[in-house]
Amino acid sequence: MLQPIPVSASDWNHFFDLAVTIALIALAIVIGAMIFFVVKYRERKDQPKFFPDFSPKKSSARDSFVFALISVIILASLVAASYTLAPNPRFEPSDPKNLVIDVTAFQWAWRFGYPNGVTTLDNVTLPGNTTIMFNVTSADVMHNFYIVQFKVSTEAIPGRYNVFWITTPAATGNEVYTYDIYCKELCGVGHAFMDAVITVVNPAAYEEWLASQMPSNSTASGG
Amino acid sequence: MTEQYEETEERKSTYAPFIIGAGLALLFFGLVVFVPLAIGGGAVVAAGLFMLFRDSVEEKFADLKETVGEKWPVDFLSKRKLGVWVFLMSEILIFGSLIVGYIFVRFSSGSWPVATQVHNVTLGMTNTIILLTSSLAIVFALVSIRSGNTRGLKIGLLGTFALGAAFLIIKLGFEWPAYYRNGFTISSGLPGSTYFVLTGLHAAHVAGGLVAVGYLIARTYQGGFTKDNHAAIENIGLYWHFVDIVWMFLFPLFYLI
Amino acid sequence: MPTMKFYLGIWAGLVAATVMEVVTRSIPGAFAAISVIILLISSGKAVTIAMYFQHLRYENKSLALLPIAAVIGIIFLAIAAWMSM
Amino acid sequence: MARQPNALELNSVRRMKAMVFSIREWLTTTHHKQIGILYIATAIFFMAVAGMFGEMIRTQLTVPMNNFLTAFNYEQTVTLHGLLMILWVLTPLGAGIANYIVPLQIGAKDLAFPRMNATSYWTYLFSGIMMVSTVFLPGGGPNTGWTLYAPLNTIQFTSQPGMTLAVLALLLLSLSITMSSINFLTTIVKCRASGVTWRRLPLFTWSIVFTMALALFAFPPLAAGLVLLSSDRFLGTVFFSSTQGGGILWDELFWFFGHPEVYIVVFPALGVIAEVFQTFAKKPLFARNVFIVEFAAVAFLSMGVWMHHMFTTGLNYSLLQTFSFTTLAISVPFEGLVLALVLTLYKSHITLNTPMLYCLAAIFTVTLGGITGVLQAFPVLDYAFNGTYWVVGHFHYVMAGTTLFALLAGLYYWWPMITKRKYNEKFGVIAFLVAFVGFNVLYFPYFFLLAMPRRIFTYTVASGFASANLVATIGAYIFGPAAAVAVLVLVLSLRNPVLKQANPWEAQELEWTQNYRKPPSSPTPPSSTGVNADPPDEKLTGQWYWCMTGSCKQSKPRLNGRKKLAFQSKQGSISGKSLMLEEKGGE
Repeated sequence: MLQPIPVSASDWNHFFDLAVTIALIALAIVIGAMIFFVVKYRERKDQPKFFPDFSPKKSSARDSFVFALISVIILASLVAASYTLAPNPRFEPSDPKNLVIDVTAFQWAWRFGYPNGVTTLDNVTLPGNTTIMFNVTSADVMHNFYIVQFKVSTEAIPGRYNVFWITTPAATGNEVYTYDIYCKELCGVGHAFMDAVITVVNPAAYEEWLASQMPSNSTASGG
Repeated sequence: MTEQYEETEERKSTYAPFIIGAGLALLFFGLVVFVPLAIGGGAVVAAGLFMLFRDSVEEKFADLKETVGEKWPVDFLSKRKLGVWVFLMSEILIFGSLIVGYIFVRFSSGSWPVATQVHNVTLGMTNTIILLTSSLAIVFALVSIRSGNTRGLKIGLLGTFALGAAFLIIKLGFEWPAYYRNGFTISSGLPGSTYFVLTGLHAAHVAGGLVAVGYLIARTYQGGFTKDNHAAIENIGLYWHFVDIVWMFLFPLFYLI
Repeated sequence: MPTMKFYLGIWAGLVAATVMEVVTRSIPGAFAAISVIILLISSGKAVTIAMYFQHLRYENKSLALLPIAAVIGIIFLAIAAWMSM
Repeated sequence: MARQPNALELNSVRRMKAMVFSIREWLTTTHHKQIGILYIATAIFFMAVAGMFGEMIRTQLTVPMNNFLTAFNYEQTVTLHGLLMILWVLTPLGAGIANYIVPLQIGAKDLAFPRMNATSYWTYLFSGIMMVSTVFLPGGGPNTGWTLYAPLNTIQFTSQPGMTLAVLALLLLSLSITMSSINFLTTIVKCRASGVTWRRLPLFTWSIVFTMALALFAFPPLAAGLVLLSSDRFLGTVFFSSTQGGGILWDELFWFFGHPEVYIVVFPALGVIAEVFQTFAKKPLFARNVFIVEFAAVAFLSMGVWMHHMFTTGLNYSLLQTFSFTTLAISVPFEGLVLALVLTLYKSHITLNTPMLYCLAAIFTVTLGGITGVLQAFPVLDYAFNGTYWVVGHFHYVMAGTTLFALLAGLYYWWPMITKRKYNEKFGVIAFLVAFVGFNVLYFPYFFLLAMPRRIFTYTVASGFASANLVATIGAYIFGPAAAVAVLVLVLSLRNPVLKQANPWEAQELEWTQNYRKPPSSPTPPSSTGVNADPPDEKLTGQWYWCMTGSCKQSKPRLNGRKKLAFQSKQGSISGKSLMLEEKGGE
């Protein structure tokens, strides 16, 4: 099933494409020039032996100054342009109406706490078309909470709460979207399989799901 | 031609670096695996250091004769003194990082005990003054030997040693046991951890300085220093003053603030 | 090199500064402000020791760049640590 | 016509043979050349060990759900591969070459503190042995990744003694490298021969100046962190197990070391490339002064970028922006360095032999690795890259590619000086080509593994990581043996006959020509500033001239003003020029 690309990921993709294009052009220029020079100026067998001339040349000082100036101007303007173009990494919404999910990482699973006290393990169900705030911390060692398809991540650090926002894609009908969560920070032997799943459903289905979780989990509280 | 360059040059060899390296490895290995091994390692390191000291007393490794070369921008500095300063730079970075770490954890912590209630300010101030005086003593030693006064040199160095030892005795013998009796220990939380690790590392530097001053005293009694040949006193003095400077920051950070 | 008398004066000043620090502590007032004053006195003591006991003042000026560079590095670290709190 | 070796040289060869087989000689030496050789040999030994760990990692990741290694053993392998390669292979390999070459390039008899140099070496060797031996301790070695993040590094989570030993080994290594940096800086400042002014300082020595200055700044904070960590593990302090800033404290101290460390590894490589390009393109480096200034700029800026490793730790936004900016800013002078190197080839006469090929490959890898690194400077992109195989690909291009290739180039380039023997050019080129192809097959697929987290010991079929990993493993099986062959080509050359020329490359640099101005036999009294500056001999070739090109004009001697041709050639020595003339005459 084709899933919609989340807002954060589409921002990310656009900027990534732009940056990679610039990078590839720069790479092509530098490496192309190098290969051209090597091919053109390589010493051939039939040539007479070359004796290098290391004596000072008048033009050299001017050359290096011009080189420094031009390279700095070009590179610095590239850098400045891309710096201003880069989107805000937090994706912090102007709309304060958030669903806040507490995420607690521990060796080697994720616990998700909903505002009403429901907790789930390695599986988080979210309503569509909503801005979600993740409040990430860890109960033991450092982990890294990475939502693969959203291209956002944050470290889960004991004693520290890191937040970020995502906006779930619109889900109005019966469609169900799933996204992967990986741990990106080595956290012990279970690191490789410390993953979780985000399920996005339509808001009504979400409420229904949340209600179904209530009775059985009423004693558990979010970490 | 490079061969020939070697031919003309006297080769100097010593086992001391190998022994020190092996001893340190043995010491660390022993600390982790089997503690008696660490004691043996410490002994090996001490033997290596002793070899170094003996070589120095015999001036076996006196500087290669320096040819006239380019030395800008530090034309008038001997290379040993420059080396000491570069070493002190790395020491500033170690203690600086630790102090930054201390300030960081202190601000990150919700609560921190009031310094004057935990620490003994009187002993701290006494120790500060003792260290300042020991700095003065080693300066006195240097001033004396510059005018060829060997007696002043001996008094200065012995005074430095005595004051440094007094600092350690007050700290390790009186201050720390009192803290432990009050329940303020190295593992009692971040206030204790930072205090004991930082001042402990500083005390280790003082102890290292005492070893170095002991070497100076030994060499003095062998008549190793003269009016024109006393660079070692100045260089070790630089280190001693540095240890003093570190305490100038540790004292207020722990005892007063 | 200055005389012993001069060094004695420096030493007396340093001891006086130490006593002053301890006295400053007992002044009632804002904790932060007093802490800053105490640290400034300490920095002054450290600079004095470096200048006179380590006779940086009488050395090649370039030599002072070494400790200054190290202190700048530490200030970098301190600022960044402060901001990442 | 080639010159016959004279009796003195033959004698010294014999002496060298006797020396090579004397264990006592090697254990007690304080001579910079022997210590340099020891460093190089030891670094290559650790490279073999860490390379084997690397091959094990790739073998484990070949197919999904492989069980060649257990999760714990895999993590241990990853950690030791990283720590050994960065700290016990690449850093000391640069330092080893520097040990041999720098005193020759500045005309010093030895390093400033020969015994300290020997102590640096022995502590390095023993710390490496300690690090490798952690594997054999009960409970295994460190399994935290080379970054040793807190609080995984505390005794609560890694209780094995091997982890503690690894921390102490790192502490010993920081001691060793700090001693080296003190030694090299003092040597280069104080022990230059007459005439080797800062402006004429050879480029490799310049690179070592910046390397060692950075090491001096970088290793003490690491040592401070390690002191805290070992007191946590031994004495029960709570620095890193505390939830009050423990993890961030380690991050700060580690990356304050960790980022400059990257440049500590890369700078000697750039210095080698500059030297090799000058010799085999037969042209002075383009914009030499600008090159050095850019070097200094990179060194300075590299102290202020470390937090880009911490973009995902929840820093506040202004800090993210600041460090994003400094990281982008450092790419400007760094690309300037690469451009200057490339432009050196313009209108040159390039001899394409093994060292030159390695250097060209290193330029390629540093450009690709650098550019992929620049992308990570943007926090928004880094949120996805951080901790994935994209990052792994990036830093292997910089570390494994650039540094390893360039330092191998350095070994090939200076091999005839160190051993008096020429390696087999054909095998050298073949090994290079295979290694270069294998390298790219190994690391280029990593850029397609954008979603694969680092340091996972295996992955599922569903993840879609399988094909790229398979290709990478094939590359690893090509690259590893090829790199081993590249070293073997050098080692086997020891059986070749002794070279008759002292300067087979006709290089112009001081370590080959040894054209230092020797002090006059009756030294002229030093003038008021204490500098005895004789002007360079006009008749000399090489370094003496072209160093002064660029923005600085032929410098007037600072003192006497009037030129005095006081050069005294050493008996039996051959300058690069006289060698060239001899050969010219022979044609």
